Amino acid sequence: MTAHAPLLELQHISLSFKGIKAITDISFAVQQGEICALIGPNGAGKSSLLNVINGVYQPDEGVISFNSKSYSRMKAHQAAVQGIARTFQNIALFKGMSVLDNVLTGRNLKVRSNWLEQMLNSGRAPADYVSQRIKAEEVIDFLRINQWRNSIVGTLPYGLQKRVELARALASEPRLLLLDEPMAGMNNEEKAEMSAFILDTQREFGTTVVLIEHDIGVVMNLSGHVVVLDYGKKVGDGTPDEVRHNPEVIAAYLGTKH
Amino acid sequence: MDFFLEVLTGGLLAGVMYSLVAIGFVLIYKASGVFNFAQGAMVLFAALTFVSLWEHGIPFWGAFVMTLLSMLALAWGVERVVLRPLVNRPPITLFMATLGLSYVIEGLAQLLWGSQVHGLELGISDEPLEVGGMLVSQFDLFAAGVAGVLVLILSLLFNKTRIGITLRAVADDQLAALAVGIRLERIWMIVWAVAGFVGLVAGLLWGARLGVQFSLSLVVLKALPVLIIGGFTSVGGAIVGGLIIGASEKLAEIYLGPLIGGGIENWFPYVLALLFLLVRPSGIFGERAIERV
Amino acid sequence: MVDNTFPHQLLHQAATQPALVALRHKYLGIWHQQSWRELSDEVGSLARALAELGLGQGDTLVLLTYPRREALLLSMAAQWLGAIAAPVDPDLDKDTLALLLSHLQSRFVFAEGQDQVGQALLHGATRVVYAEARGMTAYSHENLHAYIELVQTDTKGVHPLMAREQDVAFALYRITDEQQVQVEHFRHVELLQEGRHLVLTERLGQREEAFAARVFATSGHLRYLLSPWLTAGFTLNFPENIVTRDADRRELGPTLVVGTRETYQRLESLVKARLPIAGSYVGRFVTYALQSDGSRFQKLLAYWLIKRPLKDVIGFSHIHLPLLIGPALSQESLHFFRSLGIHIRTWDKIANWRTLSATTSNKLLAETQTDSIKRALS
Amino acid sequence: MLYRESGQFNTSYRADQRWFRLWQQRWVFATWMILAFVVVPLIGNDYWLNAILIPFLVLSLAGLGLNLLTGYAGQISLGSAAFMAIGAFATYNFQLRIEGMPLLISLFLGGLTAAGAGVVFGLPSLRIKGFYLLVSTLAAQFFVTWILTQCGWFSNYNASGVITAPPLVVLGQNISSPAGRYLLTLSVAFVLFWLARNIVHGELGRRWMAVRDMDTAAAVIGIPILQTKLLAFAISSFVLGIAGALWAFAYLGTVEPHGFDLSRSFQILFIIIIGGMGSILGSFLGAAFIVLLPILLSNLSATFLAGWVDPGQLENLQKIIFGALIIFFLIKEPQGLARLLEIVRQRARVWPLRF
Repeated sequence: MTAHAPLLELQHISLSFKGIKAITDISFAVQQGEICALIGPNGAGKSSLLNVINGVYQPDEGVISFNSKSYSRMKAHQAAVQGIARTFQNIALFKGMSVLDNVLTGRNLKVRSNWLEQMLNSGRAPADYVSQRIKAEEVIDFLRINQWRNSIVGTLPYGLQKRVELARALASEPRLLLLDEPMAGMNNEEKAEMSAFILDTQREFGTTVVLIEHDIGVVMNLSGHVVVLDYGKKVGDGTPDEVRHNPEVIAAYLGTKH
Repeated sequence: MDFFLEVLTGGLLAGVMYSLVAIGFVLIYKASGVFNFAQGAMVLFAALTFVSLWEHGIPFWGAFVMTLLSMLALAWGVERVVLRPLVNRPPITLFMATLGLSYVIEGLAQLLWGSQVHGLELGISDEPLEVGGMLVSQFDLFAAGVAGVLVLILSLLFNKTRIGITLRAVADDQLAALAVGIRLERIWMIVWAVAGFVGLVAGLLWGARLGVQFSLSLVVLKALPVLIIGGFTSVGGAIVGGLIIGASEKLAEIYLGPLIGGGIENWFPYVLALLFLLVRPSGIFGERAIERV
Repeated sequence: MVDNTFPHQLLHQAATQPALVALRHKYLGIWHQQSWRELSDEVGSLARALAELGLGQGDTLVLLTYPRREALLLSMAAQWLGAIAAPVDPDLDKDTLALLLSHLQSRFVFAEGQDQVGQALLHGATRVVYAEARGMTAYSHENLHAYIELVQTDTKGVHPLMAREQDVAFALYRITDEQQVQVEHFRHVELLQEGRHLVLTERLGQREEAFAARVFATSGHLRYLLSPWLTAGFTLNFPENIVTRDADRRELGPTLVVGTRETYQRLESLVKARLPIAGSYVGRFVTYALQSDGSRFQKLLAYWLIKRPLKDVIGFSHIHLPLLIGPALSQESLHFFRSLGIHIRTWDKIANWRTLSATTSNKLLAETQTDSIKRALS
Repeated sequence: MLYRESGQFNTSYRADQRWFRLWQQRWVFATWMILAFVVVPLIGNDYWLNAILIPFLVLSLAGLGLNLLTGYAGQISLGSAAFMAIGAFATYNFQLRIEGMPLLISLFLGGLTAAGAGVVFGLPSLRIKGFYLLVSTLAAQFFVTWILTQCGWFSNYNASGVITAPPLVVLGQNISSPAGRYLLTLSVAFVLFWLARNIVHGELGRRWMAVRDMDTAAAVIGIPILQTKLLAFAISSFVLGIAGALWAFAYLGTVEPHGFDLSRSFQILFIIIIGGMGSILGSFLGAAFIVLLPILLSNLSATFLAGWVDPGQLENLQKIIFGALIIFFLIKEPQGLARLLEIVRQRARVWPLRF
């Protein structure tokens, strides 16, 4: 085990909607540079947990530590500034914008020029645009979406949109990447491609990844750490092998058919 | 103090009139998610049609039924020409379509019946009546009574009839309603027709109050803050909202008006609604949706 | 007098027209240009770096890559040292590739990315240069060298130019149906002669814009694209990648396209699939306009409304020489392109130009070059 | 393509960011500019300048203002006319109350005043969304017209709240002639369109569209929502304010608060629906449509319906036609004339192929 402090640590997180508990007292830690998978049946609270991590929802109880700083309430904007990026289960791209523009928005926190400079196209704006553009283009190249650079995102097929969304998240050069079902609705070939992209991201940039995925095969191949949720509670936490042999997990998840 | 109560009562009763317009609006929003800006134009259309028919010597109930039929035709037309082609479009698009629709209906009403002001005498005296030591307008009482009856009819319609139940199903979950074989187009048409009926009633009362003229279509602007306070989806909310707006508007006019100058009833309800919104972003009775991402 | 090798030609161009654009490639959304001077400097430092890695006379540098400028530059750097460049198509199936690589037994491989590096290491390569850094952190191999590193090693002196005109410049390998490896060798002098002949016959100057989606695909590309490029000194353009080639060709508007039968067939079917539906008004108009035996008016109409715009859409607006190499196109396809005003020229190794002596062609070349320089200046 | 774009490629990101990528486009644009700046003032008669071109330019400017807010940043507004009114009255007062104030500076300050009001009425937009936001803009609409009428100071105590434009002087030149007012409007419009174009193609424009398309996702990637929305309100109101001032000064000459009532707000909304939401060019197309259609209709009816329809009815007919057109556009082409033009351009790019 590593001696470093974990990059992300959840301590006793609970969340409820209108009195219905979505997450109950969940704690786990994600080490720097690992790929951690959240698995569990539908409604187990996986997405809600991601939403808590990056500040879309505020937990009722519990503390989130990220990068050695503790937060009891994280705001979405604050999470982004801290270097947490994510993709969504139902693609949340900016549908009316081009692929390039979507990826460029991912870099909005890196922009140094202000709107007056942009408006007059002077001062820091031109050089700033070029440097953001290069970074965005590098991500586009990395995810091999060059040929759709100027296409409007809403017109692209589903699998590609998933990739564009990953590109937008990567453009922010995140420390922690949260992926909510990045391979949902994909065929095996697309899944393999997406897995490769995720692995490459982790290797190339040292990005820590937390992902939700239903395809157990993919999860076992991709991640070094698996956390299993069921009815908002944690029922398993460990390496894929440990989790595979955990009787509670087998009962809660692997044993049931979907 | 008595004066205050009198103003308050007058305001509350006037508020019922606002509610009348707002109810038609809520019906449509509930069943089809359309923010119907044309509700005011429908009020105008109904009132103008009725009054013109009546002036042409057709008896009251005859004119009433004929107007009702024309509202039905209007609902049918709206469903065919506007709603059906725009199905599954974003709500904002539908809203703007109703803006266009309000232009068409207003233009049509005046093209058919002319744009002069018609008086409308329903035979209810506007003499004040003394109730418990306060002077209350007889007409306002009548209007409140009509509104009460209307709400009663509507709630019976919604809760007891088959149509009402399917309607509620549609309001709850359009997809599920489709899945069990409910024909949305028909529901929409019915809702628009009912809203037309409510518009007719509102048109008669407002017309009797203000005279039947173009400015009737502007009552929609009065209804908007009512909706904001009451919530878009609640008939009860529309009533309560109307009462709140009516009362506070009158009180503000009397007590605030002299301080800052008259004519504040145009914007005061909006500022009030805005304050409400800042506290409760979905109105008093509106359902607050949990954002799912 | 220029020595008859690729690297010599390169140096010659760098000396005579240092600032003209030699290479242009699309990368990260824009076109990057490299002048002859910059190009020869880069090849020079690559040669020195390769020499330090141990590449020498008679060795083979395997290029396991899709066509890209790094591969082209490395092949010239290898030739600089008297070594042979051997392009291998990475799309070959696993077994064929394994057979080929184990037959080659080369220590030196340029591998495009992670996949190719893996294959190269598997088959005994000990000096691997790669272009794409993605996934390379997975290998902590001391035999791996990033292309960027090779270029960046500061140039202290140039490695002597070892290339001789009788050296083999390129070796193309293929596997027969009987699983036999066949090799074809191409010497500098031979390639350059053929290229030079094309330059003279087709009067290619240094203002040509050549577009190459697949530079190493066939021997024809070596003869009629790379060799003319170095002799005439025009610009060679690479698309962003193979899937964007049509859009990139359109942006660029090349004057010289070197394609195989497949290239043109692909283009033809692409156009045909997108032409207006035959029965529609526009469709009928197109058919009417393209009838070759039309009246003058019809021809005028056809030119301005159909042919000229259509040529622009497929990026053939400025085309001066659409060249077909290798197997011939069907009459039908040739006719189709002709009806658009694109007259495809076929070149293959069968012409009787061998009677021309190398010296005369050199002299002629010098003349055309001065011609084109004059034209460029005026 | 009927014009040839092959061979025009970019070797730098600066070049890729240009207004017009092709020399043909640049050439067409230059021709238009020469026409607008040189030819029209020379040959345009007073009717054309006064009744068509000046209102067209002012309305396209107003359309632009609303388009920035609604089309780009996705915040629907029915209060555009209020901000125009603020711009007009503020400019008037800057001219009136500060001795020797140059007209252009007053215009700018008038725009800034409108921008300030825009921020105030935009503040609720953080908490309330969609239709509910309409209330805020309607509150602005009614409140502003009320206070301008109520408070005599704004109109220098004119009995009916009417303000009258002072003689228009720019750089010592009296430009009160139709051609002068036209050139003033055109120049201001040119500058504002240029700035707006830079904004929407820059980082701020991307943020606006991100907030418009999916505000939760925008917040998650770190876009400061409130700041982005408020900038949209401010910049939009700035443009609207200047449009209002030009409406009062360069077009009408005198104006009262009710000249900026709710129906003006609707008119501007219609401009962007018809012209195209989220399109700079759309603001022009929509304004041209809105200015020309009534003229066309009255000319048509004068020729064909003379004696059949009385002039009073013509207004109603116009209303019906406008309303029907709005519905038609929303059904057939929700992105308006600009989108139609874009489709034509896309088709032309691949002509004679289909795609």
